[in-house]
Amino acid sequence: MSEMAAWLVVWPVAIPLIGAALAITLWGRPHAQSAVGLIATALQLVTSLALLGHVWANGPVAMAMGGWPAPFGIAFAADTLGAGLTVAASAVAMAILVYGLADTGIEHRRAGIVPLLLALMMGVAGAFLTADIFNLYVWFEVTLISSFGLMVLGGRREQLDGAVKYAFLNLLATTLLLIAIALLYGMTGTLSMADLSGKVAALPADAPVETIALLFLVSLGMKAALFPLHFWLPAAYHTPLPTVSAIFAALLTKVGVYSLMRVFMIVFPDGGEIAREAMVWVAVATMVVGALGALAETDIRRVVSYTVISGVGVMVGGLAIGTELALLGTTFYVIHSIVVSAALFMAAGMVARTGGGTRIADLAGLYKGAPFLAVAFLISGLSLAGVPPLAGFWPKVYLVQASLEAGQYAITAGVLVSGFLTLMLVGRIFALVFWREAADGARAMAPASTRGAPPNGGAVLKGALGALAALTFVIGVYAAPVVDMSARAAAELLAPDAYIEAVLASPAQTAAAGADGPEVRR
Amino acid sequence: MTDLIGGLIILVGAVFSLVAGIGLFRLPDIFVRMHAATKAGTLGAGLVLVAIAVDSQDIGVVTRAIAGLIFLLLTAPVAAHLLGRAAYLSQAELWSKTHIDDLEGKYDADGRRLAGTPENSPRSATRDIPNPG
Amino acid sequence: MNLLLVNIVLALLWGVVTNSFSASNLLFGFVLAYLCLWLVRERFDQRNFFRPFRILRLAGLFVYELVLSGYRVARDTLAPRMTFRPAIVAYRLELESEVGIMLLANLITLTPGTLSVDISTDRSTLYIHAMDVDDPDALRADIRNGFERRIREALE
Amino acid sequence: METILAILVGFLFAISVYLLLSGSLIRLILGVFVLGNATHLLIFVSGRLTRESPPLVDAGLKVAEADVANPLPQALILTAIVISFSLFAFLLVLSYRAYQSLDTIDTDEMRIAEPESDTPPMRGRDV
Amino acid sequence: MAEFGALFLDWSILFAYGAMIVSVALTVFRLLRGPTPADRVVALDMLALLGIGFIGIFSISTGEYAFLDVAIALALVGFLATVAFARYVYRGAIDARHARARADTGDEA
Amino acid sequence: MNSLILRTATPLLAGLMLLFSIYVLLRGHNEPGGGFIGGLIGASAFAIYAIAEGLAAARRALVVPPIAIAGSGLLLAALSGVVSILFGDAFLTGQWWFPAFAPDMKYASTVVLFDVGVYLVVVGAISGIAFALEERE
Amino acid sequence: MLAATLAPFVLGVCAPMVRRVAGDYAGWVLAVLPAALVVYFAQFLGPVAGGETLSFSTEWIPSLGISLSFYVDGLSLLFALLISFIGTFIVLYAGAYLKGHADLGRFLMFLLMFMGSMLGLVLSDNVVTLFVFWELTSITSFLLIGFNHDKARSRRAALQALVVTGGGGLALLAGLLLMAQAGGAMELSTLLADGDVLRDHPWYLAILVLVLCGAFTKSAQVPFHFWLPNAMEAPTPVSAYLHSATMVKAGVYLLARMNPGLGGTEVWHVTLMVFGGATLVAGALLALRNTDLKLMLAQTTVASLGLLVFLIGIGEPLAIQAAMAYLFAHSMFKGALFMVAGSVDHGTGTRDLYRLSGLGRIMPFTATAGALAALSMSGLPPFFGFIAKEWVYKGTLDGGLPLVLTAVAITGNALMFAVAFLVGFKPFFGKPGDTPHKPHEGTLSLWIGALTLAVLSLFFGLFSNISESLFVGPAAIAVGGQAMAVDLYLWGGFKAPVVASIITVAIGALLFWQGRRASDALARLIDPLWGPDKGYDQFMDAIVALARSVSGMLQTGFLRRYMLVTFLVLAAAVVLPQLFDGIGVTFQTPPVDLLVWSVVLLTFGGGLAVMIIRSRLIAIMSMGIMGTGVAFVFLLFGAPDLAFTQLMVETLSVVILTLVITRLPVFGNDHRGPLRVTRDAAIGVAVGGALAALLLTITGSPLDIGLSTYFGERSYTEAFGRNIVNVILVDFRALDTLGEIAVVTIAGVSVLGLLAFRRRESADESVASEGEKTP
Ligand code: NA
Ligand code: NA
Repeated sequence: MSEMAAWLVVWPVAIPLIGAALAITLWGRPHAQSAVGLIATALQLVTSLALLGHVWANGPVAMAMGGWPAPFGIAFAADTLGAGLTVAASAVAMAILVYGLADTGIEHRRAGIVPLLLALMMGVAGAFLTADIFNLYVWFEVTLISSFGLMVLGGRREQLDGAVKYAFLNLLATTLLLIAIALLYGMTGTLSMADLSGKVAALPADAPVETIALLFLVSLGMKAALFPLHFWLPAAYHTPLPTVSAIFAALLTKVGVYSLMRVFMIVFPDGGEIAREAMVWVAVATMVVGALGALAETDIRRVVSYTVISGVGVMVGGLAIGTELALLGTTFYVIHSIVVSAALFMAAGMVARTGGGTRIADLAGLYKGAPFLAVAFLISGLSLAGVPPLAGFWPKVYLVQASLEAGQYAITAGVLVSGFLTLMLVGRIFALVFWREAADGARAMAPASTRGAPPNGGAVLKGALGALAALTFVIGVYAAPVVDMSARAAAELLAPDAYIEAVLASPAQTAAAGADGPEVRR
Repeated sequence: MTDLIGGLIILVGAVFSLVAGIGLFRLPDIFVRMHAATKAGTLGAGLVLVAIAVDSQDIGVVTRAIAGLIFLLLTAPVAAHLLGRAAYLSQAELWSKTHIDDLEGKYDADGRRLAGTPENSPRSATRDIPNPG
Repeated sequence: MNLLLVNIVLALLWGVVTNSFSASNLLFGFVLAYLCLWLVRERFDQRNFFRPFRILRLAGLFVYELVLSGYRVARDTLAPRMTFRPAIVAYRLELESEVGIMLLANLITLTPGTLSVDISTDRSTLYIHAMDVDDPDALRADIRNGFERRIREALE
Repeated sequence: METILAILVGFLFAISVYLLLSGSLIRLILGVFVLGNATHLLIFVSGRLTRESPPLVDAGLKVAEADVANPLPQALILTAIVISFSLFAFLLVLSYRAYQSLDTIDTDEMRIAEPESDTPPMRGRDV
Repeated sequence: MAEFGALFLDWSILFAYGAMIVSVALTVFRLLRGPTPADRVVALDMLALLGIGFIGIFSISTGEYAFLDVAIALALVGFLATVAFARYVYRGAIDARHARARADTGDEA
Repeated sequence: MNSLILRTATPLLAGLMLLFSIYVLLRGHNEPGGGFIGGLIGASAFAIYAIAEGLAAARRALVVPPIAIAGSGLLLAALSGVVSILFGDAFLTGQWWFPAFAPDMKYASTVVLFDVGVYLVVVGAISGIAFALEERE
Repeated sequence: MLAATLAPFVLGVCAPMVRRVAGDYAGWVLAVLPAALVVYFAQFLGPVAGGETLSFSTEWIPSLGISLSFYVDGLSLLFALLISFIGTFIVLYAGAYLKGHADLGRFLMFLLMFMGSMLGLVLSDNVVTLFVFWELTSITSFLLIGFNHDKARSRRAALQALVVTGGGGLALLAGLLLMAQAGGAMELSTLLADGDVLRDHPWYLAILVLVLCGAFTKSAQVPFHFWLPNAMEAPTPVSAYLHSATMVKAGVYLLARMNPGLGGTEVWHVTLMVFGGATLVAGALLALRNTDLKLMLAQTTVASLGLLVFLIGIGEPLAIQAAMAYLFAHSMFKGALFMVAGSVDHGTGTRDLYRLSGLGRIMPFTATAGALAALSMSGLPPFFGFIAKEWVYKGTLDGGLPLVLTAVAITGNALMFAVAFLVGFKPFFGKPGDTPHKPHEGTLSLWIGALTLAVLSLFFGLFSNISESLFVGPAAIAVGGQAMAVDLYLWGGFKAPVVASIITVAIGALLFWQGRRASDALARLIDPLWGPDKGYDQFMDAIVALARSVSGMLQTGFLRRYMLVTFLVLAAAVVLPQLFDGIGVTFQTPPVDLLVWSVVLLTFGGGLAVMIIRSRLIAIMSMGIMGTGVAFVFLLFGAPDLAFTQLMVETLSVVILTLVITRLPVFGNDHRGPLRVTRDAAIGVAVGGALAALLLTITGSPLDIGLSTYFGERSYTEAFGRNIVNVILVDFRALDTLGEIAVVTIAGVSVLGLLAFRRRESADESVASEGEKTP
């Protein structure tokens, strides 16, 4: 493996990092920041695509940072799962950034929305690509603090209220993760996930592995918004700018889910039985609670927030089953959910913009008034409900199939019931917000002029939303690449030898060093 | 020999630290207590720094110890001034045996301006001391 | 001129601290010190800088007073009965420079039984809390002839 | 020695939980602070304890002595401390802003984002 | 002589530790007791000084002069903390005076 | 806070603190210290300066917005990690130069640059936060 | 074949454009495609009639065996032809029916997409592909029913259809996947080739129930029959196409398709006959009860679907033939009648049976179509409907079946006879009634379809050989899964079926004569009853109410509740496993170490004070003391860097906290009563205790410090630093530090963002208050 290829693992993180740093250095110059943001996200997308291509052709790739081999140094490693999710995340981030630059006012850009978004992307990509569990914690924190900053941009009262709940609960979650990592280190003496893989298995029988696994489930489950640790999400996701909600919904919980997959497939491939058993029921409850929550809500943004939760249940359900087919479904669902959650929040933002509010009871007439929005919303919503041939359909099929195969009928039922409730929900929202006419008791769609048209025109917003809606359609119709990718990811998760080998053997040229070298180390 | 000197300095410093603690504990009002803290406390800490300097016999350590000492000596009175002023403004009670208070009435209503005394050698305003017993 | 001096001293200090007097290290120290001074440049604009001998004399006086001070405080603190008589005394300043006033106030605080509480807004008067005062004028005279004079000698 | 520190850690966790369960923002902040300290100590103890020998390669040596304290947890804690501090600062300012805007530091009274429904909700059948 | 010196140093250190612990206890009493906020700040400032002394002695007893820098840093930030607290008390006093002054004029009006 | 004593003492104190902070930063590789601690001391210096001299003076002293300093520190740290690509090494691989005129010098390396980045980040971010809190008295 | 299926989708997307270009002729332009499809499918008639089956397959997701495979046999071909043939006329009809409507293009788009979905559904061989198209029909139907979206009733009907058929669809998905797993294949042709594999599988019952859920909801079987009449809110072309001729038959199609694999068991027979029979009777009664033309037709559609299910349930060859014959007949006459009803509505402005009369002369083509179709529906010779009905009776009277089956069939058919005459004749005879519009005949497009279908009903009756050999026969063979002799004829002698037909006609005529009275009587009888339509509302209300109560219980809006649950979960996670597995802690009496003890005590005390003290100043200071205590712990145990950092950080935290708290007027009282205090303390003790125990357990075993040894060996030699901790931070694990400083920087940015908007907000407030003052 050439050194340059290994750098591909670094760029998806380094580029947004440099972009964020540059944008912050350019403080007070929003236009320059926007340019930096666009270039950085584009480059991130390009490099992560290149990474995925490389991984697809050559198998997992890793780089030991600083040339210190894992488990001593920190290694970044990309297998199909990590690279694929990085691609999905950066593609969606690109759309969201474009949307955000058109949707937000200059004051938000002055307050640093671009560097915050870039930092969030850095954190997310870092979490997807790191092979070191403490480093994972660091990326969680990067993501978290950026999300804090994004959450409060605008400083409206409900934002601050939501942010208080969001911040304290999420801080607790990452702290619990840190505790779990520390205790794991205290047992095994190592931090590299590849190294942990063997060391955890080799622990004596009386080591409290079960408890540690549960601790990981609690902390990562909280990040992923698993029932009953999901409260922070509905408390806050609906309050920030639509752009921010979109990227949150697309990425934050997925990082939790992804980490659950990594931790339970690589660190605790065996063991953690209690945690796995708990995961089944927690997943089912999450699906149902999320779907019911969405049905109960009267604010369209909160509805969308809750659908994120039920999606998390579905993903974790697949992980709990743990078979290849189930992991395929989970991986596919993660990618699907990244796209569609972003699209739905963007749509909700545009609904608020054109409809003059977010209360479902007040909204009406958008089918006539905003047909493009209606179509995009419907496609995204139906994809969420798992209606074929949209992207959400396939993971549902695989998860139902996998749960039937594995005899996990509770998960089958959960997936189907939550799908049903979501379908009902999407139809209902569509009927109320889009179909219903103003005469039926709801507020008339106010003329766009009273609400201030987006600074860059609605075309950009439509373009970004349309791109994601089209993406969920294309992934659904032309599913084979994503399925193949998810299948490969699932297989690699179940047999992570190549990943582990790549991590532990990453730098070939470490030893060629010495204090006596006159100029350059290594 | 350096051990002996160092030990001695430490001993003295420890005594001052103890004195400061006792002073803080039993002295009657905040201003008086501040005397103990700023003088004995600073001396206590400062002497330990000197002891390090003596003990180490390393020019780098000595320099740093002296730098630290200078810093302590610079900051302690500044801090005492800030605290003393704040205490006076917040109307901390003066010990009953405080017999002169030239500050009385010198701060303006909201406490932001402090008037000076007109003469070169002002006559101190004697405070009424309540009769003990 | 003075700033340059300070800068050089700081660079030398740097050499001491980093344990290396090589030219490159000293140059580096100089640059560093320059940057540090530059950051706080506003306060240095019109400042007369120190005169070494008088400063040393002042320092000597100060150390002497400090030790005395420690002793007196210890005595007052540890005495079983508190017989001292505190007072807040106004002291009319003759010093005019800010540095001088600051120095005086600080030295007063660090020495026996006195503590600078505040300076009047017009910089004319220093208010001193004294731990044990019988005659405020004696206290004033001590300061006038001791620290204030030495400081004037050192700075003005 | 681990025993006494483990008990201290447990005690600090208990305190932070108790504080975090209160409804007052300031107490929550104090709870977060205590939680951070407890966690850092936990990492420290997890890495086992060594008295008084910092992980330095002493002058004249090329390799650290065998009995120095375990440096890795220390580095991890340093990272964690810095991160906790940053988050703490943010939380603090957030709480202040929340107080400014919401006029309360009692989280029970923070009901803007999740208000109690003021209008009769739509029925399921309504479309 | 050298032996005695070392022994003396050890005993001094032990005494210093003891003195400081006692002093800390007394200072904490003042911190809790008050009565004015300024008293508590003085106590806190004193604790920082005791901490400097403690680290210094620890540095001597272990021979790790590296700790000296910790002591210096404590001096620096201790001062910062004291300034901050002093300002806190000062502000409180100013605000109280302000309120009182306003109340007085209000009564007159 | 309007105090002549504090104001007059501050330049000296802040200068000392800044010097000490840089000393701690550069010495960190061999003894306790480093960019983070140094940065905190530096930030404390600016905090004191701001308290004593007022916010405007402190901002003037820093010339650029503090947060931009933090950004440039982050940039420096990131770039010092990326530079190793030119030498065919992995990300964040330390590159050391031992110049002929001062073969003992241990400061010419990307590792130290990285630590300087840390220092700048901490100074910038912490002062930025403190200044922002100080605003609108 | 794939192209044929997808073409309607592609054209559908273009429909709005076509509309824009072709204007009112869009219908004509677009109808070319279905017409072409008819021709395309017709080419298979010969081979299929000759017993061939054809397969077409394109890979979709090859790695998982999902392909776009199509399978043409008698059954799928019959459906495909009906769909494209009727579709041709429907597209024409729609173009005229919605002439000038702003959304005609959109309508035609949905319609064509529906056509494609339906074709895909009946032609798919792969279970997943089948399901894909199945769901697509639900979605397109949702959009079509809701076409008149400004009416609340339309929206309700659309959502209802979506909920019912979508819910059934999910069950079907599970059933299909279960079936695929049980049979070990994804292709229906493989799965159904040997039905015993499925029938003997332990999952058979589950598969059956799930598949039936799908079929019954789609084909509006009792108790899911209510959505279909409601769906009549859609424009008539939709009713004619989706809700009579095609989509609602998807369920029937599914049952027919599955018959070789799932049919033949007792439970299959009984279930289908019971539900089908009940649907037949209920639908017929409801049809008679109504007076709206479309509703009456809709209810008879329900009844007919019931009859079809009923016949498939019987499962004997004759019944199968009857089912296929009836299906064929029904598609023609019902399609025609719906279009007639639509034309009448279009021409008069009303569909109320008792306001319509005497239209025959004004609308001659429509009347002719109506009459012919009604005759076929009523089962009179020589229409194909007669043959179908005869075969129904043949099927029920087949040797050995209980007579009650025939009775059910007669009841249903008699009712439908009455309805047929009411709908097909009543409006066209007698004196012209009083209608909202002045009645007029529609354009060619409006009647050509109905007339063609009606005439074909007659044609296929007269030329029963054609229908037998090309349509019904091959379909029946496909459904039966076995070779069978199919021989359709009009007159087979005066046998039992003819008797049954006579009884049917007699009762039917009576009902027609007493139509109004029967309707009123039924209304009195039925209307007060609770029905599933009301049940649907209650279900929706209940599910939303349930959602609200669940959500309200969980998402209370109180942070401390969230914290409480979180900590309870945490406590459970760390306490329970340790309790069950036993705590592996070995307590060692700690050595007496004055420094450690006093530092720990200081930390303890500071922590305790933070918790209990009510003065904010002291609490903050205690926090500082606690932090200092921790720093000293670090110092004592050889971590000067940590102590250094901890001291700095703790002090700065205190400073910032002071800076902030100065502005908060209150400390915030701890409102907790003694009960809550106890509870919270208990949770705290549980969490803290469990973590301490865990920590002790872990530290009880030796730690592998290989990593640290590595660092110690290389710190100076390779990384040129003596401070190992710092070298770890800036070199060995520099990436952590990079992330960490990113956190610091972003924290700064976030705080700035947080504070940037406070001035703005107050400005907003002042603007708002000014606005209030001067409205
Ligand atoms: Na360090
Ligand atoms: Na089929």
